[in-house]
Amino acid sequence: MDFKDSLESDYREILRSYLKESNEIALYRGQKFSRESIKQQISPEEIISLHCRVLQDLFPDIQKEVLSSFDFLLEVMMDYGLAYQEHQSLRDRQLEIKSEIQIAANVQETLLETKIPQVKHLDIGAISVPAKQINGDYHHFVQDEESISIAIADVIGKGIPAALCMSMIKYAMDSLPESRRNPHHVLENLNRVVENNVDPSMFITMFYGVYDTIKHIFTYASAGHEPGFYYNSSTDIFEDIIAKGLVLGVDQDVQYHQYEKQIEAGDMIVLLSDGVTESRTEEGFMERSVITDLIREYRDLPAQEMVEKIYRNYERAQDFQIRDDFTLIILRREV
Amino acid sequence: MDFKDSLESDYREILRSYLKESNEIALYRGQKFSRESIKQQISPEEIISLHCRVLQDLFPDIQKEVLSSFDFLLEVMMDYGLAYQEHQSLRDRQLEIKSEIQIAANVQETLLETKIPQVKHLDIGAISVPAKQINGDYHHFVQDEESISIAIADVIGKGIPAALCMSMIKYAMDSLPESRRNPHHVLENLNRVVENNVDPSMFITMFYGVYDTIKHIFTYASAGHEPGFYYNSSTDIFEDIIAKGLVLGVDQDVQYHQYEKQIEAGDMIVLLSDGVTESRTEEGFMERSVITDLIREYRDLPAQEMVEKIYRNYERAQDFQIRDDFTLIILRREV
Amino acid sequence: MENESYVKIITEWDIVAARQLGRNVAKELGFGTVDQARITTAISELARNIYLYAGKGEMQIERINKFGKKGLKVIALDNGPGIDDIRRVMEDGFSTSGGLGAGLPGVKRLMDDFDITSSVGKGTTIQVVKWLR
Amino acid sequence: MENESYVKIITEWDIVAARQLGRNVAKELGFGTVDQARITTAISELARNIYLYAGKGEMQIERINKFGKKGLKVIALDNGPGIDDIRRVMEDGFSTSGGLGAGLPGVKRLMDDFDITSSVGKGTTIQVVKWLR
Ligand SMILES: [Mn+2]
Ligand SMILES: [Mn+2]
Ligand SMILES: [Mn+2]
Ligand SMILES: [Mn+2]
Repeated sequence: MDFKDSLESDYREILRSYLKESNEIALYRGQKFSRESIKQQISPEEIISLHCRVLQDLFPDIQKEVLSSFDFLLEVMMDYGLAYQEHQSLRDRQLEIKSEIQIAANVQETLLETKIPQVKHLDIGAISVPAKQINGDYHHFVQDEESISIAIADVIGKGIPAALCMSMIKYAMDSLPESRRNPHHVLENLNRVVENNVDPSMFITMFYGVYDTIKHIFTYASAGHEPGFYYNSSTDIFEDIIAKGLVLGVDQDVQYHQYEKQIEAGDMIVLLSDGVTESRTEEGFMERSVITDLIREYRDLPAQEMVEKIYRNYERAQDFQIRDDFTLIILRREV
Repeated sequence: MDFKDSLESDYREILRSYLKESNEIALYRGQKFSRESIKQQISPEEIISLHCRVLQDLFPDIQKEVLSSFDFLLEVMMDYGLAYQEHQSLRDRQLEIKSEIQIAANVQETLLETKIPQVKHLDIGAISVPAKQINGDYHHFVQDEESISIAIADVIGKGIPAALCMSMIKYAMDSLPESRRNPHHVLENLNRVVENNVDPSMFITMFYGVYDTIKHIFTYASAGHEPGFYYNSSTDIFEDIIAKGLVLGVDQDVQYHQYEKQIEAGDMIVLLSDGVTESRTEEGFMERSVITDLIREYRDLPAQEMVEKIYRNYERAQDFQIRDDFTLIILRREV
Repeated sequence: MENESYVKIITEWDIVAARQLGRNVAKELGFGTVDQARITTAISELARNIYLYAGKGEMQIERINKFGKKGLKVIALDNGPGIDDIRRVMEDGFSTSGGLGAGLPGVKRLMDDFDITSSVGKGTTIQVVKWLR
Repeated sequence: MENESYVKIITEWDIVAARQLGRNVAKELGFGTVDQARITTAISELARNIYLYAGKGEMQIERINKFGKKGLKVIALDNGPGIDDIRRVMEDGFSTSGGLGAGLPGVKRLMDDFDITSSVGKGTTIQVVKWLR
């Protein structure tokens, strides 16, 4: 005998025991009954009708009006029943969309995959975690013979639209290999691509740098991107990597300044997205100094462990509710 | 006095009138009450409690056990109440995702936008309609001095993941301008891009053709794409544009055959995605001849009107439930 | 036909009349209380749609018998503006939760069979059936 | 403290005991029937989580008074495996509709305040409050 068949007799039995002993055990059994009936997709109006039938059965002398009041209650419960059924259908659709977005996230991951360069005397760590399923931050390494280039970008906006933009950035970058060593050229080119192709309501911030692995000079330019840090190991001081430049996609003809920095042994370059620094906690915004303090705390660890530890710290401080995509890259010159 | 305040008195009044006259008017009022209470986010367990209070009020001599049976009913209704509240939250989240996808669809539209070439003696019409919000079909025209090239592609899979793939195809195409006049080169290049960048579970079918606007020769190649039609106006016969080739993304080293066709005045080239031909109707699959019959029926119209009329027909035949993205391109040599 | 009844929908009271007729027929056919309420809610919704969007129309309630199965069929007819995008109105709208009532997806859920034809400027016909189990 | 009571959760019967205790305190504090049922359902869910996932633990029920507002506070404590991904368990799961009960999002909805701390391998503490209106 399955649940639907035994529905009425179960309900009568539990209700009778409740009325007799009026104890918590019967109510607990009532709750279990309810879970089972939800699982069996019994609507709430059916529960009302069931209750009425069982009452009639338990109290043959029940007032006629009380019984007919249930017809009314049933009518009132009808729309609740419909909302409840819509719930089932919305839930199914939601699961479908969720899995679709998950597939998209996987596709994006494959598309944007980047390998951390393995270079003698350089230790590089990188982490990028989406706030929702799909990442609107982008970072990419390219390793050439005497240099590595590092791109980090953030679409204003999150989720799916950002993902579409990011795949554009990736292919635009793939198609400009000749000018790759000149950060300002890279940004000027990408700026035109974004300006031509993207809705005017969308902006992208981007930082692009080239690290000369022979001379240890870091050459960079920025399109309105959150400034990173330069850590001077001899003075133990962090300074902002300041680079002025308009965000991508606003004005076709922007020119970007290009900056240079000599990197010494023990120094670090820290690149990040604003998700790292503009995090809100219960006490207000997180200070940029929170990040530099953490870097200092973990500076003896390998770069990859550093960025991972910092992310764990951050996640906890955010109460596990991440509001923006988080990307952090640390590059240290070892010798 | 707002709804929540008057809740109990309204309910009592309607219930009393129902019990007195037992007519449909009171039940109709009950339904209206229920809609209002849903709007005010009153949960079903509150309705049960309300009903019990009102009964007690209307029948002071009601059996004690009947009253306490409502405590039990309330307990059973609790989980329904929770499901109902989860419904509200799912609905809000769904609306949010919906609008996010809509933004993505707009971004994609801007990204993939293509202008129908205006060429003397050629009449071109194109339509592409997504099954869901985001289009997994792609088509693109490029107009050069003595030729136009036409790409049409379909990702296996729909929705967001397909959209990400499509933006890749677009940028890959943008970066191969030199070889654009050789369809087999275009497909071989794209095949490598897809193979390198896309999850092995994803495939793309693609047709690429170049129309020489001086010699009226159509040169084309296909990567497993649904065959189009060639309409010979002198014989009034449609023939399939057959071109063999593996879908993109399976094997790095595929070579594609290239075909040629001389196009005469009045002839038409019809390119499409499988959404046009593999449509299911209540009577089973749609035949390819359904499309050629429609083209013949509308052949005196301008190409753009033709494709739009055909789409309307199709939509109706599908009972307004489109299961796959629909893309149809018609090119007619006029003189 | 003796097994067919009509209600013209012109005022809001006619919605109540259609409900009453539907409930009576459902009861006579032997539907249980919950199914009676479902049929009535569906009728109420269809009649209300006519009243609100078409101005006027007609509800037909029929007893049907097919392969020995008995059922109740409701036809809602109007010559109103018609529905342009049927795809959209059959989507799980959010009408229920907004207190706007069942909507057509709700009507479809309440009944067993559902069929709609509509043309813009000409009107809409909706047929629904509930089978007796 | 006189305004605090404990129930150890070891067997399924202890869930019932925790419910009973919570309902009594809620009644004494003057909560209405619907709120009594909500508090009890929340307690039931928290106790059941301990029983199912941690094996054993403790439920504390307190009367509280803050700025003149009275309330009932429930603390569910265990030294079980802890929750690795709190972000995920607080998502609107689909537990309700699957007949799996309220889940933590449900508990949060039933009560006014909700707080959770958990560390993997050490256990979980959940505190919830319902205020008397
Ligand atoms: Mn962003
Ligand atoms: Mn950001
Ligand atoms: Mn497709
Ligand atoms: Mn297709």
